[in-house]
Amino acid sequence: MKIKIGSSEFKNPIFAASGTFGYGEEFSRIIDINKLGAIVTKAVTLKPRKGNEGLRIAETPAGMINRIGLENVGLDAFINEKLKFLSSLKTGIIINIAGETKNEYVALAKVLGGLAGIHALEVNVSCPNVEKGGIEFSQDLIQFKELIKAVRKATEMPLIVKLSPSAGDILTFAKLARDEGVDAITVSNTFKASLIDTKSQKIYIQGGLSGPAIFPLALSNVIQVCKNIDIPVIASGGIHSVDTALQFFIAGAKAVQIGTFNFIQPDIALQIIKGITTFMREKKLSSINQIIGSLP
Amino acid sequence: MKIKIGSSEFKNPIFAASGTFGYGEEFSRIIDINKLGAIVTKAVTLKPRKGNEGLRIAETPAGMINRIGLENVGLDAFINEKLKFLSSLKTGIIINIAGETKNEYVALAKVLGGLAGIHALEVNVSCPNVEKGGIEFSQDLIQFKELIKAVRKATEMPLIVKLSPSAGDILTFAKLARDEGVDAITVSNTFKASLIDTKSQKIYIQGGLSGPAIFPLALSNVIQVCKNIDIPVIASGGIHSVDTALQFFIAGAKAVQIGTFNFIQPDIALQIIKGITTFMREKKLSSINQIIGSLP
Amino acid sequence: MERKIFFEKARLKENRKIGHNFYLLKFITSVNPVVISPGQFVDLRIRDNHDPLLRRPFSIFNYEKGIMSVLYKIQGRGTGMLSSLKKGDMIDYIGPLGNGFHPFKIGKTLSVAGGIGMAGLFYLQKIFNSIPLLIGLNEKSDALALLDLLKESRIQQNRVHIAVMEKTPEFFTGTATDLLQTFLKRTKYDLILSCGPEAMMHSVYKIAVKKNIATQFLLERIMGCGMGVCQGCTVKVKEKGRLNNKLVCKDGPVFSGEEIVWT
Amino acid sequence: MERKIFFEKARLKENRKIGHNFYLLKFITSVNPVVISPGQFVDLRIRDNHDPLLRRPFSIFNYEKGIMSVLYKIQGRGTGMLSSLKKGDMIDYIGPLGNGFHPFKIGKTLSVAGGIGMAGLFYLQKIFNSIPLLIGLNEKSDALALLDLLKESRIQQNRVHIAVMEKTPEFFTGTATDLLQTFLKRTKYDLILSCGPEAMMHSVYKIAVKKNIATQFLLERIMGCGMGVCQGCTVKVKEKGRLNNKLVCKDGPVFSGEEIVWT
Ligand SMILES: Cc1cc2nc3c(=O)[nH]c(=O)nc-3n(C[C@H](O)[C@H](O)[C@H](O)COP(=O)(O)OP(=O)(O)OC[C@H]3O[C@@H](n4cnc5c(N)ncnc54)[C@H](O)[C@@H]3O)c2cc1C
Ligand SMILES: Cc1cc2nc3c(=O)[nH]c(=O)nc-3n(C[C@H](O)[C@H](O)[C@H](O)COP(=O)(O)OP(=O)(O)OC[C@H]3O[C@@H](n4cnc5c(N)ncnc54)[C@H](O)[C@@H]3O)c2cc1C
Ligand SMILES: Cc1cc2nc3c(=O)[nH]c(=O)nc-3n(C[C@H](O)[C@H](O)[C@H](O)COP(=O)(O)O)c2cc1C
Ligand SMILES: Cc1cc2nc3c(=O)[nH]c(=O)nc-3n(C[C@H](O)[C@H](O)[C@H](O)COP(=O)(O)O)c2cc1C
Ligand code: FES
Ligand code: FES
Repeated sequence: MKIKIGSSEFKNPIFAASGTFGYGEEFSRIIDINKLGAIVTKAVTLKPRKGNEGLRIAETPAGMINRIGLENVGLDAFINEKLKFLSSLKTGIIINIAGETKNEYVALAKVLGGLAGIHALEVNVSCPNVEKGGIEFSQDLIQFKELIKAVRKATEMPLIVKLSPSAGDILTFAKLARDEGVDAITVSNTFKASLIDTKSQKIYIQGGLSGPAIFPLALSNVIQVCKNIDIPVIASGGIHSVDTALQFFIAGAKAVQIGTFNFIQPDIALQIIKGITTFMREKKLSSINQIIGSLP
Repeated sequence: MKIKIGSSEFKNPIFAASGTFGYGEEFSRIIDINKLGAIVTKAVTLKPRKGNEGLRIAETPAGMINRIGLENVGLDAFINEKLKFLSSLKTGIIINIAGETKNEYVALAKVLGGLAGIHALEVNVSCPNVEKGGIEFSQDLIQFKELIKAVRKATEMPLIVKLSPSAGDILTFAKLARDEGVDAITVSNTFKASLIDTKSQKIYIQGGLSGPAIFPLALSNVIQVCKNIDIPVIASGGIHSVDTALQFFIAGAKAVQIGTFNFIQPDIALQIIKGITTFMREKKLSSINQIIGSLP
Repeated sequence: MERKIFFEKARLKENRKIGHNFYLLKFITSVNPVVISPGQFVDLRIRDNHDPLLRRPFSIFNYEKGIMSVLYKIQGRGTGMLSSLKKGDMIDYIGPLGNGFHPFKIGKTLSVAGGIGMAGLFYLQKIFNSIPLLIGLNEKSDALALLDLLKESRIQQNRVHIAVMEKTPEFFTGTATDLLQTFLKRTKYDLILSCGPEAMMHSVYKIAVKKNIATQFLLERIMGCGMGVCQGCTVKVKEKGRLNNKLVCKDGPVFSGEEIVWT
Repeated sequence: MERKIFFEKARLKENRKIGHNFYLLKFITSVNPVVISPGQFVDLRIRDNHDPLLRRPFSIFNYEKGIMSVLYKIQGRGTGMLSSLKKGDMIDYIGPLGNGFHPFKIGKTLSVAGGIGMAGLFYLQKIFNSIPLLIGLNEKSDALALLDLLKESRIQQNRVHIAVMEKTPEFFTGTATDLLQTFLKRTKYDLILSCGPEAMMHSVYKIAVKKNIATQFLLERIMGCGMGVCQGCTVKVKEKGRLNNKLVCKDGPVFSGEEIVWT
């Protein structure tokens, strides 16, 4: 089930999504995380971040909204405290990076792109650009393009760009990223969502929707992007079973990321790896590539 | 609970959404549909339409996908067979119109806009424009603007434009519609969604996602549009309880449309009317306008 | 005049396994038996949560003294959840829905059911108990369970003929259509009523066409609303030489073999 | 060394109503009692469907001979669904999670629970049964049910003191904090352990601060993962003079009164 993204090889295409697997330590107490193809870390920022105040998660029908606000220990502590455990694993390590300015991303890419034990960087563009009045990098074609160009220049490490599905035509952003020479695209991050507390008549939460509810939306985007783009697409959004992971592969995804459902069923990734092996055996397929993009 | 849209008054702001209530006859056997503020009919097209071949609906986590394909009896039969029953009701009647070309919409607006017993037209722009290679009217700012301008010219009847949430920045489309002088905007139609059948490795269904799953996404759009637009907004998407309807009103919606949940709980609209009355009594409010847009 | 459709929460009287593969659910209903026509169905909301979201349709299997029952098989999550309900739990139903079997003369009529398809023909059998009912089942255990069920439901056993795929001395060995063939050799029939897997119904249709026998089939489709508004449950039919859509929930679920476009 | 976290499907031994407001759920567990520390919790996946989606955390109420139990109150849809599970059904749990109460000397320690908050203090009581446990309840019926529960759970009754809001001759009338005040008048304590509604815990804290008594509180937050990865369950704490976030699930659920930023 090996796959390649840029120059990095992963033993299988079942990844854990950023922000839903920490840095692997917690899950390693419950499942054998070495079986995963890769772990995408919680977003790392240049400086430590405390994240958002107040309520951070809420449940919705078959989904959840989060507004964690990129709480993390920051680059230095990440390297000193977290990377050691990660590099001891027998799984691919992808570092999700986030910043408030283009230069922060570049700095992160320069440092992390030079470290051993890391197999790819995933650029999280769903962050407000403080230099541009707080518009998310993912929302503006020009600042998006500049960001990707700069990060691409900063490192030769395999580079993945994680798109936002709430930014209009996702394909346009995908093509821009491809044109800047990134190695893969993750489709996609969470969907913009809100809840109002009717008691206080105030916002209860505003953040990103994830979980089974969004699967058919994410799949629609993955189908569209895979049909029109020739670089690897990594699918993320609502995976909750072997069948939903398979749908992404058939649509053309070269790898899938499991997010929210890790919380619900911590061994879901292992189940999916097993399930796909069974599927391949039943269909008499020798390579996962015979599934990927098999949609007519 | 009276509200006004353009020159039409509705006795309450709880409407049944297009395509989920037929022309009212079936539901009238189960509930007192005269209690509703309005019924939005299934889309009416100029000619009768047979709709899509093959599977038309599928279930998803807390949602459903449909690709009915605008099956309906067509304008003439609608007027001869359906309108009589509708006009006998003591509820507002809103006709959802759809076409394949701008001229079809204009023709529909001219005829229906001149009939008694109709209180508003709702323009469904989520239809492919056959004159423009099948791009949906909802996907292209220019053809969208032309369409709305032409329909607005064709009738003085209160005009509602129902936006698509899958067309990028919904606010841009909302502003365009407002600038053309429409009386209200419905936010929004279903979200583009797909499922793949992993057995045959083919598309299982591609269509629009509706139901509870999309509520937090629709609410996010309604909040954004209401904050930036001064004409009435009608909310549609995932209502499944008194609380979710209230959230839309607090966000600023002047009316709400209940869609998929009519299938699940046929008296949901009546429950919501009752629930809002109770809410107003408990909060000692005399008018629904004290709730609408109360979000700080 | 249109008949009343009920929409209420009903209390379960019981929900038990019948043999190895079927379940019988009984609930207390306000439905008046006068409004039920055999072949109609009820649309169940299994639980109050939103996943699975849609209601699930089931034929009215029986009605007796204020108790309605449905016979079902576990197919997926909805029926799985249904099987976990217990006596005393509440279930929300809409029905009776659809039109049931079209009017017919009892004289030379025969019913054929495949597996759980028998659920759609039982109530008919109860009312017109002189019609031979042929039922095809997979296992002997199903057949034995069915015999008990007939007794419990007060249905004349001597008109019910069972075919079992599994070889047993007690029952006809083979499919429902095999059994049908033996019946058609012996007697002339004017009409066959049938419910079961689509492939089996198609076979029944082909057999009937050859012998010039009229047919009525109870079709199943995934349903959004169950009452004719969502247009989700279409079946392609031939009408006056043209192809048209009909709704299984509202125009059916029973259709004549000639109008169905078999695929 | 980190202790093992179990993740398994467990069979329900029972799930029954306790008095008018509480439910007791018992399931068969592979958890070895050695790994459970009082104050830890389990995260339950109530059913296999996706609405409600998230797991629900519950304190480990008791452990005896391979049977773990949780005591709960119906708050919303998750706990409502939980109450409909029956003996023999399966439930999927992760646990024990969190750290439980911090090490302390038993000598001059007191526990105070408000309502269902007692669920977080029972197992502690069972192990260290010499600690006085004060429990505030709303109704007399709750108190009577609790007495039965103590017996069943083999907890020394004479160390448990019940305050009931409803006026009754048998029990102290008032809140848990009212009862606490009378205890503090009579005896000097070094440490108070507490679990209950946040407002009640805040009162306990204010009382303790005045008397210079250390405190530990078992906090509740809506949880995404229950094991320290989603960062959804933060509590603001004072640490070395600075404000910081801690995770209720991983760093807690027990925090000292001083570190909590009360709001
Ligand atoms: C008019 C009518 C009467 C019916 N009567 C009975 C009956 O008396 N007893 C009985 O056991 N079943 C009956 N069915 C079928 C029953 O509705 C489905 O088995 C049930 O909805 C499956 O739900 P699920 O969640 O368990 O399956 P899912 O998990 O939704 O799906 C499992 C499989 O069942 C198929 N399926 C799902 N919904 C339907 C449906 N509405 N119709 C047909 N296939 C479906 C799916 O395509 C899939 O292959 C009837 C269906 C109709 C339309
Ligand atoms: C460490 C810990 C231990 C707990 N131990 C117990 C226990 O032993 N017994 C018990 O009855 N309850 C306990 N709880 C609370 C229990 O988790 C919630 O009551 C339950 O999750 C509510 O689920 P629901 O679906 O019924 O409510 P929902 O419908 O989700 O919500 C109903 C109400 O409960 C609140 N709520 C929801 N989830 C939580 C949560 N995780 N924590 C606090 N409030 C919540 C909501 O804000 C809302 O006001 C504990 C919580 C934590 C964090
Ligand atoms: C609690 C939480 C935290 C997340 N944090 C990040 C993050 O730091 N960086 C990022 O790119 N995506 C983040 N995501 C998005 C997920 O990686 C994933 O793309 C998204 O949740 C959709 O997949 P899912 O439906 O499988 O969860 C987060 C998601 C959740 C639920
Ligand atoms: C079966 C079905 C048919 C629909 N047909 C139409 C239609 O003809 N015209 C239209 O504007 N919207 C149509 N819609 C969209 C609904 O009116 C509604 O906007 C959408 O379903 C979101 O609301 P909900 O989540 O409450 O269902 C249809 C929706 C469904 C589920
Ligand atoms: S199920 Fe909706 S029309 Fe038949
Ligand atoms: S619940 Fe996820 S970190 Fe605590």
